[in-house]
Amino acid sequence: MGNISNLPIPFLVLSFITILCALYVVTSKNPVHSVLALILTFFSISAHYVLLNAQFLAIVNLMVYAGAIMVLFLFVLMLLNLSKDSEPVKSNLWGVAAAISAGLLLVIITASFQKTGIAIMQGNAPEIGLVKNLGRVLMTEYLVPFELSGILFIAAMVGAVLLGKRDGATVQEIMNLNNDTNNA
Amino acid sequence: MIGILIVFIGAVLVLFLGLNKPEGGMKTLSSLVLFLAGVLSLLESLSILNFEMLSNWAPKNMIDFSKGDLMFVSLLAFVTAAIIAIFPTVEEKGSDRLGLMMLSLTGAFMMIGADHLVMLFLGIEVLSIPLYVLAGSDKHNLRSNEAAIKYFLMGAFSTAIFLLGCAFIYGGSGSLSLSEISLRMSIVGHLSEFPALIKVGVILMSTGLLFKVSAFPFHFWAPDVYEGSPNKVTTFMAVIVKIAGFVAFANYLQAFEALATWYSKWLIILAVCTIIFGNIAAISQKTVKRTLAYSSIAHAGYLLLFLITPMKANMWILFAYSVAYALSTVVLFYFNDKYSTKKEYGFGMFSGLLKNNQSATILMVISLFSIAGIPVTVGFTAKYYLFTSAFEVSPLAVGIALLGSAISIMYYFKAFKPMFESVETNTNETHASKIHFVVYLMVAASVIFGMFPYLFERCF
Amino acid sequence: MLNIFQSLEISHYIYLSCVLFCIGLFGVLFRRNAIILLMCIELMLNAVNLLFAAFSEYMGDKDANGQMFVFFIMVVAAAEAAVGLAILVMVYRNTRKTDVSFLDSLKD
Amino acid sequence: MEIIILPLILSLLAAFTGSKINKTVWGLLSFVSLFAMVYMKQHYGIHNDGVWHNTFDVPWFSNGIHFTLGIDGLTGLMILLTNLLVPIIILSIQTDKQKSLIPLILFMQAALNGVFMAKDGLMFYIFWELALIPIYFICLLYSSKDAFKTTIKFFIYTFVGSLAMLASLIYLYLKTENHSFAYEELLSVQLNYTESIWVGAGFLFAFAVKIPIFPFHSWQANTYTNAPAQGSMLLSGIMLKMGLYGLLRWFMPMAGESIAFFQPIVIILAVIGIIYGAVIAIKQNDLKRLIAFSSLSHVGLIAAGFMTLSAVGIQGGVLQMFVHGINVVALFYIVEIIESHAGSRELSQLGGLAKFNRLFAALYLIVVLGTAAVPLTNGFPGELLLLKSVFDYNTITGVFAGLTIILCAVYMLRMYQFSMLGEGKASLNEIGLLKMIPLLILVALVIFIGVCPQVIIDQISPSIQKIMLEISNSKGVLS
Amino acid sequence: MNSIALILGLPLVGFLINGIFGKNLPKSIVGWLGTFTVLASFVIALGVFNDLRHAAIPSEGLHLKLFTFLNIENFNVDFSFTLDRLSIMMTLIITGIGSLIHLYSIAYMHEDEGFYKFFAYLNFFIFNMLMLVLGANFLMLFFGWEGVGLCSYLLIGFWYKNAEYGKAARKAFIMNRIGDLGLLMGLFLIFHQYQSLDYSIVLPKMADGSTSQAMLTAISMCLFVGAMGKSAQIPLYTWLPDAMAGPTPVSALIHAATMVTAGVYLVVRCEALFYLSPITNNVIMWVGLATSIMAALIGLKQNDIKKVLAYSTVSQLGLMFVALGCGAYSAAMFHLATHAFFKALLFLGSGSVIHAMHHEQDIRQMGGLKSKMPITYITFLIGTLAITGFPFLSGFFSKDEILLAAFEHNKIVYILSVISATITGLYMFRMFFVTFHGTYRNHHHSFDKVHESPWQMSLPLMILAVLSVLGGLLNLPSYLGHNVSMKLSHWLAPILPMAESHSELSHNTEFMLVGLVVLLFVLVVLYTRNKYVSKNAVPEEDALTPSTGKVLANKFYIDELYDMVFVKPLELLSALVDNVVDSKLIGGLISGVSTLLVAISGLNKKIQNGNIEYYLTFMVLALALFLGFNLFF
Repeated sequence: MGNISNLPIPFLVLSFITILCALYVVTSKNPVHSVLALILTFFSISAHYVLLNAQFLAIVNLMVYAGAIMVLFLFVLMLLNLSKDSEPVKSNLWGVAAAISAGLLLVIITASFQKTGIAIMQGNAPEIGLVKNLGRVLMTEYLVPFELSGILFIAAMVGAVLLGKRDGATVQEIMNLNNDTNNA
Repeated sequence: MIGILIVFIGAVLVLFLGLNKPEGGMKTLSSLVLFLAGVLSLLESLSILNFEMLSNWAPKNMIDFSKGDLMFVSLLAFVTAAIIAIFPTVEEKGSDRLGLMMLSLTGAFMMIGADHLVMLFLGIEVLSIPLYVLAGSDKHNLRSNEAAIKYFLMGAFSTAIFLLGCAFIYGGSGSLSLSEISLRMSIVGHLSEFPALIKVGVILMSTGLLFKVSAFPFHFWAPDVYEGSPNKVTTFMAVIVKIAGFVAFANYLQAFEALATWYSKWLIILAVCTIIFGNIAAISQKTVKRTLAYSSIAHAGYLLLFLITPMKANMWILFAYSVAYALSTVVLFYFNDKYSTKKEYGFGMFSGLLKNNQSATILMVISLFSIAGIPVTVGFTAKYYLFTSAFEVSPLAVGIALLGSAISIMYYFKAFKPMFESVETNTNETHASKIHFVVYLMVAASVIFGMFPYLFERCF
Repeated sequence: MLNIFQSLEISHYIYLSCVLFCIGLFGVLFRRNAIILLMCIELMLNAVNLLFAAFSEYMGDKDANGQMFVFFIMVVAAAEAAVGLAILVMVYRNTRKTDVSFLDSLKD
Repeated sequence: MEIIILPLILSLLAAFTGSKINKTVWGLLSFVSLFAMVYMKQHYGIHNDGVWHNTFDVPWFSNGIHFTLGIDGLTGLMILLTNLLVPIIILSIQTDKQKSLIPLILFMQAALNGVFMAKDGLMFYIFWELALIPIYFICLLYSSKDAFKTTIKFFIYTFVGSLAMLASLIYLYLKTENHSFAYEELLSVQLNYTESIWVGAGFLFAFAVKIPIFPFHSWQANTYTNAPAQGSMLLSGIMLKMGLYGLLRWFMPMAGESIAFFQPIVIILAVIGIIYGAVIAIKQNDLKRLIAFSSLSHVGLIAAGFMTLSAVGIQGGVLQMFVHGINVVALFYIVEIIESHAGSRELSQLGGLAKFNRLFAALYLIVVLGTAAVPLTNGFPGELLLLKSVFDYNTITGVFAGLTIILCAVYMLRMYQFSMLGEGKASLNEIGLLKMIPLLILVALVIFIGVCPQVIIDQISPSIQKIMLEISNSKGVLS
Repeated sequence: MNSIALILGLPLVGFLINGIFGKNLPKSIVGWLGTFTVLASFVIALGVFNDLRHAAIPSEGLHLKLFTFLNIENFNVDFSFTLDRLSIMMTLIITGIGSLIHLYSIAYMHEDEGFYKFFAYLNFFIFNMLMLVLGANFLMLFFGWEGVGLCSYLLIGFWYKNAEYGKAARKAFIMNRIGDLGLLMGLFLIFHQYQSLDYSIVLPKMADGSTSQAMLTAISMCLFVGAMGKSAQIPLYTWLPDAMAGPTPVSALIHAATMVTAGVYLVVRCEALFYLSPITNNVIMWVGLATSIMAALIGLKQNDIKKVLAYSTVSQLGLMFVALGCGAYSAAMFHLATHAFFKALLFLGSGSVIHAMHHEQDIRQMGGLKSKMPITYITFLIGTLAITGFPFLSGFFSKDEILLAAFEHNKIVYILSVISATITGLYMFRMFFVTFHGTYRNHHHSFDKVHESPWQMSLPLMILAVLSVLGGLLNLPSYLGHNVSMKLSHWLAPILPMAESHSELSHNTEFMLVGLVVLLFVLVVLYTRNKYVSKNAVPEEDALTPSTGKVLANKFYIDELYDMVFVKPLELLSALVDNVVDSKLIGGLISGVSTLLVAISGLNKKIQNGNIEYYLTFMVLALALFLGFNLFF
């Protein structure tokens, strides 16, 4: 591991913000706060992308994640009226267990790289992350996945429709319907 | 490629044509489309037909179906056709379920043909996302809902882990193409020289795949999701996901052949654990579906043994095992679906079957023999090939696998008790009903493949 | 663009991503609200995305593969989120709950 | 091949038309395979040279795995036993209700013929398993209440055994030069001591369960008791012989050096089994259970005789295999008649049956005497040879094994007395002469073999010598 | 036709015809067929006897090889027979007495429903007995040995409806089998040592002194165990008294005249072997002596007419074994022959009584029968006198010879033997007087109904009486003159090369000893006559017997002892092994595995609890473990 003090300030600041926001996402009691924190996280990650010469990704990240997906989340939260602290707090034991599990994994993964030599990032050509270049790659080398991701969207769409379709059954009816199977 | 194309077009057709019709109306069309896809892939794999245009259009670096892969494609197409054909449809309008199943199948094809991590990832997702939906497609059944959300959350979680693995591999090898990786790895040569990134990546990616094939200790979703999902979906999941997962797993591990001695070490341990766990856990299950779920976990264990053998030359063994597993599992799930009622979904559902329906009894007996690996069914043949090839690598693991298949008798044969019981009641209407002819064909196939096993070797 | 890479090692990004990933993972384990779980998974995916972008930079030499992969991950994440939320809404409609710890009727 | 195909065809025919045709017809039809066997013997010209002649050979699984059938004196005797007993077993079916056993029995016949004729390791295993399937269903179909538990125990137990054998076979297979399961190829494998112990243990376990050798017998008694009589006959009359045959044909030549390691173990266990079975049999009330334990005792002696590795022991053992098949089938046949005509097979419910049918009583007595190895009945020569071999191997084991002649007399005579003699509570319905014919055939064999055992010895002795040569080649232990 | 084949074959033919078709044949044909086949054998045997007398080499006999029984490597046994001086003697006794008893049975068994069966069994017995004595190797001997045991079993249990008889039959068979096991082990040892079982090969090798003493002792002990079983010696004698359950002719033929003497035959046949093993000889002598005295003592208090005779048989057999132990083989054979005569006579006589008394066997229920049954009375008297050693009757000479041999060998043995012989007189006369003298005591059947037996029964009695009187001529003691004496000894001498020609005693000593015996005899007669005729004493009811007598009456409680020491523990063991070891231990182990598996399987419930959080945590932990394991180890 390199010396932290040698690190460029922007990286450190961005990383700090990212991690802080991420932690808030995880720990916030209010789901809406979590969403907002997550959006902030995405912003900071986008900033990382810019640092990493991935300008297109930075934009897409903002649009797709922070824009579309997070709005979807917010929308659902509002729709289901979950904006308040409805979630019962888990016992500390769970928190400890989860922290241990995650921490263990983190430690092990990072420890695995102890042997990896210190490699200075080579730096990419700045233009690689521009939409022009990426588009070319996407339409040549990555044509097949690009086309096939269409299938994914059709599937996701049909699926969402299938599940979202209303068919007039009330909660009570569903409860009744399920009672006999549950008891059996 | 032709398989993906036809199935996709078929799915779109089915979705649009069946928009306002009951699902049953599209049943024949979809199974015919799948059958066609299967036949064409088979012909292509046997070099009788050639779809050069298609393969020229798609850059080879992404997706590349070898002859063997095409066999798997046709197998999965046939099996899905059979599943759609023999299982009853829901009464609702719209053929979304059929369409989703077919779309999911294209994902399986992508996984099989994937030669690039992006493709592999995309395949897994195309396979999984419709399945998340399908698992919950019995919308008013809370169990189905629960299955969907469990499957989705755990699936997404495992995808994240899989992706982390991809990233590490990319970082370690500098490439995303499997053949490229394989090439670079073979140049580096010595095991210790590989960056730790690759090993971690391989493990993390394997975790994602092990999750898909429900190997111990990443199997937790399987029993619950299998139980909660509608029977048809469960069958599809148990067969297609597992086979596609293993083919993808095998293809992907082949790229890391240079690490073979390393990864076979832990694969053996995993395989043994999975076999022991799957078989033992299945013993105490009360419902047929859960028993079959654990049985499919156990089968994942046997198949993991395949991964420690020299895979490239042995893909036909995987194929043989897939055929055996698919044939018997589909038939058994079919009977479970046919005879289970709201009140009785344990083994008691077969009670008095012999008296009411002899042919069903015989079909079930043969399928159970096949899945338990008793000669002369294809189940035995496949197990024999698999164990023999794995024996050279690890006799001990094979020994445990053999013991595992002995334990498996304990739960497979549970069905015989009610079946052969003499019951006082008169004819059971459900039992007496006719059995779909495809089931006969499948059982016949499992006997024929069992008697003439060299067909497998010849086809590859 | 910047010369900051003179002193930046790839390992820093690896650590950063791993930390982010594990934070997400911790969230998945710790939280019970299905929506938050989903968000945590998105966080994990973003960690991976960041790692890919970093590797892409690290590889240098006009290698866009990493960035392409990020692109596809985003595509998939969007689809996944759509389906996931649909499932969630369906479950909520049936049970009025999004708390996963109550969904335990399927068990041995 | 003929005698595998023929019963299979008959089995299918019986499965489809069974309900329309009288069981006796099937019984008579199944004699066809006996004729086929005789024909085959003529056709392939068995010259008593001890060579295991190929009669059929096509590639099967792959080039190394052939579908090879062969016949020599030993195999000949075993398939003679099979094809002789199966018709009798079919004829022993008492009621039309049990007719659906016929296809299963015929299927079993095919599988058993296959086991005895298989010259390819994998084929042997496959037929071995195939023989297990019909008997499993026979036991399940018409049996008493807790049949499922006992049959599944039986099935799993023997299945585990056969899997052990499969492991050994695969090990040998992988060691052959060009990956082949052919008998000769497997024989030619050279193993080191540790390997040979493992391989031998795999084989031995399979056979020990099937035979069964003490303490692997715990499936036996309950299975016999629960199974319908036909099942018990098949199990004890022929299936046990599979284990013994395997011991002789597969285990002993293939075990290589380790045979010296296994020899005392098996002999001691077998001798314990002899006394153990006999002691338990003394107080049994259920006729079938009694026969089961007596069977344990008798086959233990055969196993011990085999493992002495002496010509006398092995030939006596093979003779006794044949003889035991006849005797035990006759005994079960008698039990079946008693059960169906007197209404019980509990000794406490029986007695005094002799006065109802003198002929039956006489035949029963002869069979009892045959089992108790009275001279001039078939039990004697084999037992004499076996005891001699065990005695020569070690005096103490010999004496203990010899106790069988006392104990066997104790329980067999007790069985006869309590069922047939005395004043008795039970009565015996009229037994048709037709039902006596199979018993008459068996009794004729009991006496014939008792007087002229050499006829059979002459048949088997060249092949036994060959096998002994193979055993000694494989390890050079044989004196 | 070879005469051996005829001798053997005729009874077999009789057995087969009677056994298979007997049911449908009239009784007369069945009976006469059975009788004539044996009689014909006897006549042929006489012819062979004549030939043998003039044979050039006295030790040689006729041979017959039918076929190879077994031939494996060096284990080669033929189905072959030999007829030499020893076996012809046995053959004559068997067929001669056998035919008389067949004749007797025609009348005795006339009323029985199993008439044909009886004759079939008898013929079969004769066949087996002949096989025993004619066999040319030990295995043939063993065949006959087991065969006669089987016939004995069948005939004891002849009245199969009586469960007690069945039990007695089984007891006989199993006791015999115990002996047979010894014999079989002896056979194995013989084969092990000599690589053959043929007499012609084995016996000379035994005699040539090349065998180690230990081996000889082992073999001879094994063979003696066989002889103990068959000839009812301690400890295997208890079956013989029980064997009286069979019809009386059977007792006469099998359990007095022929089968039980097989043990004697065996020892004589292997004379070389036994002669060279002094340890065994001693054992034989003492066992025989003990048996003789013990049986005689028990006989004193028996009230069943046949039981008395049975114990007397055991006692006499004991005496024969004393002779064998002393090396006086020809004396034993001599006593065997005379015993066959008078014991058959006695049994048949008792049968006649029983027949007359409507199957009443208790002597306390008899008395005063002499007037009603004169022939029976006289012949029975002759028999009694013969067995008790009335001077110049057969028993006198044969017993005397044994006593002389014992005297020569060991004085204590001699004294004990004399005591045994004296007790014989006591119980025989007791029985005789109680049965035939005094007053009739039966209340169930009137005295008038008692009648003399038909001629088929009395003729054999008379013939046997004559034989009992003249039997002594076979082997008169040497002091009666060289020309007439020791015929049997000379006859057997070529067969018995090792046995010494005795008579080193001076004639004076012999006279003195004979005199002693005669004196004792007279005393016995006087005592019993006084007690049972003059005082008209009747043996007490069982309950009133004084304690010492009770021990005797209850046969020293040996049966109970055996029951307690062998039968009960065996049954207990059987139950224990069945219920505990087999079902709990071994069966439990196997089912324990499955129970264990199910239990382990149930543990999965804890993990697979339906809660996704647990699943995820487990997965992450597993992954961590997995990674850690791979990277650090």
